[in-house]
Amino acid sequence: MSVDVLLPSPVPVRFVAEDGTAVQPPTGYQVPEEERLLEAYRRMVVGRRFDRQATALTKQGRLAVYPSSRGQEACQIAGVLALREDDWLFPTYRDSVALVSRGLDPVEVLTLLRGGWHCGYDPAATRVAPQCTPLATQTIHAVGMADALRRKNESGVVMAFIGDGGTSEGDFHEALNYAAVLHAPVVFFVQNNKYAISVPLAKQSAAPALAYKGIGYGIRSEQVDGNDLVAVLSVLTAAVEHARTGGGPFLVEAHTYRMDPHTNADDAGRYRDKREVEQWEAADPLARLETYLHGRGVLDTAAVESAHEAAEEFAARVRTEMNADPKVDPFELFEHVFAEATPQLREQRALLASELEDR
Amino acid sequence: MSVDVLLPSPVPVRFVAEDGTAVQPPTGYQVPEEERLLEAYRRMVVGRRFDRQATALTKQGRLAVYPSSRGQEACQIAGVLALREDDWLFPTYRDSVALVSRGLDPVEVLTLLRGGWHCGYDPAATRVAPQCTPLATQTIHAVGMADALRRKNESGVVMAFIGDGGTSEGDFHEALNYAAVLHAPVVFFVQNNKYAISVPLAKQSAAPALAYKGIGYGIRSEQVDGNDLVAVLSVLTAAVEHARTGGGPFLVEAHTYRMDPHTNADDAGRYRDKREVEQWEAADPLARLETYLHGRGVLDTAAVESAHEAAEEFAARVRTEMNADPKVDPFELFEHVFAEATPQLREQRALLASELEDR
Amino acid sequence: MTALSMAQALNAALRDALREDERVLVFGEDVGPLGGVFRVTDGLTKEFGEERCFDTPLAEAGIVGLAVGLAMGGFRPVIEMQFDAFAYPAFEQIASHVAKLRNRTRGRLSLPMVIRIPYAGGIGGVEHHCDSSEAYYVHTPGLKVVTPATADDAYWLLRDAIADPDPVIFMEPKRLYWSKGETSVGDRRAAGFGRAAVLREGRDATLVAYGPSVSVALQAADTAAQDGLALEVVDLRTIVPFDDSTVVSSVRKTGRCVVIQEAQGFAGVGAEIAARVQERCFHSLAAPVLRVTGFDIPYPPPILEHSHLPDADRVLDAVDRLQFGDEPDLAHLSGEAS
Amino acid sequence: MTALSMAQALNAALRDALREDERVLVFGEDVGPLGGVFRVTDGLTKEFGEERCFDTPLAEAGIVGLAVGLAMGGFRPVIEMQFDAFAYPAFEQIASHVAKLRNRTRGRLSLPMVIRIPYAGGIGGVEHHCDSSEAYYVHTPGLKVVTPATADDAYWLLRDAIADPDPVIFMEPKRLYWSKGETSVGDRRAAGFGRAAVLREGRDATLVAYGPSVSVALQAADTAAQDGLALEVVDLRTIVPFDDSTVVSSVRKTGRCVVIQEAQGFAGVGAEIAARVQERCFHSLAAPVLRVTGFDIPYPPPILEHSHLPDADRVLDAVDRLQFGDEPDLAHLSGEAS
Ligand SMILES: Cc1ncc(C[n+]2csc(CCOP(=O)(O)OP(=O)(O)O)c2C)c(N)n1
Ligand SMILES: Cc1ncc(C[n+]2csc(CCOP(=O)(O)OP(=O)(O)O)c2C)c(N)n1
Ligand SMILES: [Mg+2]
Ligand SMILES: [Mg+2]
Repeated sequence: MSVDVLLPSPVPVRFVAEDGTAVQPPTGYQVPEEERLLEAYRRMVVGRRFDRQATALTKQGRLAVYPSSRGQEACQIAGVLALREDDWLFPTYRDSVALVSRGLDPVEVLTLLRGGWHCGYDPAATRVAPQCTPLATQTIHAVGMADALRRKNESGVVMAFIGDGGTSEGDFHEALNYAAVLHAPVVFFVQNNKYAISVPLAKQSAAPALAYKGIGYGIRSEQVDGNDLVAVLSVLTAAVEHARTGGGPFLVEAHTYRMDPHTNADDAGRYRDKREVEQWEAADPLARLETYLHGRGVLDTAAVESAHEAAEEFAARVRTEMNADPKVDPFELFEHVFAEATPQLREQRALLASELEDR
Repeated sequence: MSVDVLLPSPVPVRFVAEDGTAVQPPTGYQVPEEERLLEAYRRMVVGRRFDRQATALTKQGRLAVYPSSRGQEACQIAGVLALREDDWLFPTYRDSVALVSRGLDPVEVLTLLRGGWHCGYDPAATRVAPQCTPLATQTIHAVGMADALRRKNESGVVMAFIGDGGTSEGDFHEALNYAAVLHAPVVFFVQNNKYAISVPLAKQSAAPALAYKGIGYGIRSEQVDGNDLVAVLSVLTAAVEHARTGGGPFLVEAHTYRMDPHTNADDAGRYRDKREVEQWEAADPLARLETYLHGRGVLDTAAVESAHEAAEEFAARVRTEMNADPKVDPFELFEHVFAEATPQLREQRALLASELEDR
Repeated sequence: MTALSMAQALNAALRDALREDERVLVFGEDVGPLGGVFRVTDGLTKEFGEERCFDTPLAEAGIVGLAVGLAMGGFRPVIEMQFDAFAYPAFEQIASHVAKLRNRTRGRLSLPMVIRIPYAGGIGGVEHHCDSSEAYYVHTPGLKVVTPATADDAYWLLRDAIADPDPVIFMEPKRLYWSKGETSVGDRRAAGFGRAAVLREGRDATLVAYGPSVSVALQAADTAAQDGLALEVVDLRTIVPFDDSTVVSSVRKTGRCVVIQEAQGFAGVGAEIAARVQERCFHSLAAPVLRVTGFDIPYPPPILEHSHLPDADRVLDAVDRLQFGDEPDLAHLSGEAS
Repeated sequence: MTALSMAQALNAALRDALREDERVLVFGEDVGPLGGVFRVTDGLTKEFGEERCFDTPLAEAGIVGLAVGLAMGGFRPVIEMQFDAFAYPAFEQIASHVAKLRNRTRGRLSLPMVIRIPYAGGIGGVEHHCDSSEAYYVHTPGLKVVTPATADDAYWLLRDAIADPDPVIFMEPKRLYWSKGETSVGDRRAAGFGRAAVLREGRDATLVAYGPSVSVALQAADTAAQDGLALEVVDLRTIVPFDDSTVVSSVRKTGRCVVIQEAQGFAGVGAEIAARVQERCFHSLAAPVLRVTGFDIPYPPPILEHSHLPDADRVLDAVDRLQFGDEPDLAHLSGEAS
């Protein structure tokens, strides 16, 4: 295997500069079709609005906790747009925007963070694994699923999302290696948002870029400007195509930034400078795409407005539906431990029943 | 950090061809001084003899199990010669030859494999960590020790040995990353002997070479012909120097071959071809060094003979000393669990005492 | 009925499962051409090909995580951890995923998978090769935990485990791999999944054991019989689910109970059994439920393992303390710690 | 005496240890400038610099393994696992190295290190943030396992743990982080390491609890007092080593015992306590030792946690079953499983 083909571009792939103007396009990647870019734009607008709504719901006590992806919308949306319906997605807790963009019910997506149940949607029906909290563990599952699809001669591929911090876990290493050895149709998508809670990238890794991890497994790799939707979508589309056509796994690192604190409960002032955040405002992925599409004359004011209307509608629906108190039957505690409750669990269920009767 | 400086040589570094003739020396590395090469030769002869003796002891029931390093002597000896006395070594179960070459008492080294105690030598006094069985776990300890040396302003460095199979474990990944982020004075030395028990390298990794893992952590890396003592010693010496002078960690992969089965209990015929083994006979590190030194006119028959005599003497001593039955007081069971036995352990000790009295 | 060693019985179970259900996959370290370090997977790659039985890279979290993904994708992985202590790197995958996926997804996903773990000592193995790790798994809700003591149970419990809709930790007492026993392949004699077995009846006291300790219990019962004591021996077979009814009816009958477990005692399975038995049989008990276990020490080197392992003598010492006479004998507890 | 929250008391203990012993190092995920997600390490990097208190890359086996190496090298690491379930990736390092290094080397190496683990539930946390994982550690020989229930104990047990020559798993009941209590910093009132504390005296029955369950026990005792029942409450403080003498003398006095544990019950610490108590107090017991525990289920979502967690009512229900009347009441065990 040639070494060069495995190395990422020495600088992140970029199609659009921060000011929304096109740059010299990188070789080997296609600009996505306009219709896809417009669709991405609409989804980014809705996604950002949803994210803001979710953060607001934490203040109203309707969500226990919410990890925002504000600033990472290019990654969230491109990740979803690069996939087909029969592909699988393995997301983390931070990827709720991606999930609603894939069409999952927002209340079902927020069920975990609202405390209603650990996973509110149907992973089998949606082909979206439960949002994963134990960092990097999902990347191995993604390899297993990819191998399952291959075994069943299905043409689906798998995309596993992971953060910069998560790449430090041993499980990520094992996943990359298994993927390479099994030649599994899986794309690892690292959203390098520069922080793992409070820990900045410089304390996380001394690598020239995280994408340079690929070659150590024999995996094709790329790094991309994660706030340039055009670039992320282009590279992820190529990576998915590579995996789908039997090329094996692919590792993509997107350089982006977490604009909000880790979650609503976090106090980012303790570990990062306001100015750093302000600088990243200038790299905002949504504004950038909007200017770019305006500049290419494919986005008009009406389209912008209608996107925002759709977003408001969506947010209103989320607000209303999240306003109802979730209800769960306490006996469900015992129902999903095993396919059939053990005698011990039946006994414990009876104990709870007698407690509930007494009170 | 420049990317190129992190990548290993595209082909393994080599000074001496299989037939013992010198090849065009690679740039950036020095031929070690003749006296060191002669010392290496003598140690390889003794090491190989010790290894053969240990395997023989398994047949006589004097050792429970022995993992031979026959064929890997260039690695075993160069690893030790590259270190100073105040450096630390973190070996695996396969590195007994390295340990006796460092001057550890052979019976103490074999205590683990003879079943006498888990570690027979004094790690603090010898600066050799217990031979490690849980694969790759020792590589993180090595990083911690390297960081400890740095904190104490000691000039020692740490070398961690690991096999090709062990590189697949998550702990290896975490160790490399921690070493790079902490800029720890540690050298990771991968003896790629092509097998992890029965699993060949091709099923272990799809990387162009394991040394390509370094760049993904920002670690300088090199690959070397592991059966060319001159090359291994030269590269390891440079790596150790790099770590000692504040350059941070270094990853070295040596391509070698495990000539014997995994251990005496293994049946290598089940998974590899005799012809493969025979081919590697031609690459024998000891014969190669001998021819090379002969060719350079620095090794004469007397020196060869005296090396073999020393080896025979050493083997005889090992035989004799291993012929005595090891004795361990059963109450030692309770002595090293904690610094001071808990009440529970004292109670259990009393139970054992009464059992031993009764019988 | 054929006389098979436990390793052969397990091999037969894997073979039959692979034959009958194409969703079954076998993988792990060295399970392919080598046939596993204990030869439990001997010949499977040859018969079923690399697609069905294969070697993985050397990473246990990887093996378990891969199995999770494959099971989510409709397969039935039967994976091997090479030795007890080498399953620890997979502990997060087991505790946070294998055990919980059904629960997390309200039953929309399930993980019909088996994790085979050779465990416990008695074979002169060096450190990290002899841990009795069953308590870690039985304490983790969502896992079923099984351990056979006979070749026949090995075959049928493994078939049951593979057919089970939930993840099963299948603990194989490695020192029994080479023990031969009649095996009812094709014509089931073994008890059902979740049932304990009364291997020997007796009226004077009940010995509860599982896995490697069952033969110790039987040996103790043999010896006691010579002294006129009739000990009943219960083999748990499955620890989760636990067969309370078999254990409880035995102890209610005998009024005395000794629990035997090779693992270090503190908070082990034996503690659970003792706690359950006294909860459920208190008024039938003539003496406390006693435990005979390994010591609370790291597994010792081979030269000392016989001092550590519970043997029939240690069991009989406990039986002696079951107050068959008039006076409660608590001498063994009179130390400083009580 | 100052009123400190438990988090503040722990912070003070770390600060004082860092001041007094320069070998002490504090590290883990987010323990630096952020001060830890529970602020237990607040201000330490500022006061002692990055060399003494620092953030590591995100890898728990790495954190523990690094600590092992540093402790071998003469330091005294005090490390934080961010949450209970996020210590599982380090399980191999803990079970195969931390617990065993002294033993493996016949005492030539030792590992004076502390692993702090915020654990258990009751704070409305989402999955993987509320596990009660103490049983995994107490069952692993070579580890001491400690859990405070008061701010004062938090301070002193942590000081003791850091000074201990052996590795200590320091389990912090996260729901108590914000509970204030008098703390005798500088003027020790807390009991010694390895001693349980009788927090409330009573003659009718003994409640044995630890960590997050101690306040549940005290609450139950309060309520029972109104019904004229005097319950004695024992707080274990250290699970390993276990203070048999305090527990045994209490139960020998009261003749009845309920063990309370938040963790899932099966093979938990409560099983060990019940087993020990009946072994040692059999002839003093008027009723079986009963256990009040969480159910054998994965920790539930916040909306259901109150149904899962043992509360004073569940404890009092158990006390009711301690056969203060004449008839043994085994109704709770009459289900199909007994
Ligand atoms: C195994 C494990 N360790 C620790 C945590 C606690 N934790 C949750 S999120 C987080 C930071 C993750 O950072 P990154 O991977 O960069 O993802 P991001 O949150 O930035 O999207 C940590 C430490 C966890 N969830 N899992
Ligand atoms: C964590 C762990 N898993 C499995 C094993 C069992 N095991 C012992 S040696 C070995 C192969 C190791 O191969 P490699 O790292 O290449 O070293 P080599 O034996 O070839 O020197 C295996 C799987 C182990 N010791 N530790
Ligand atoms: Mg991040
Ligand atoms: Mg190898």
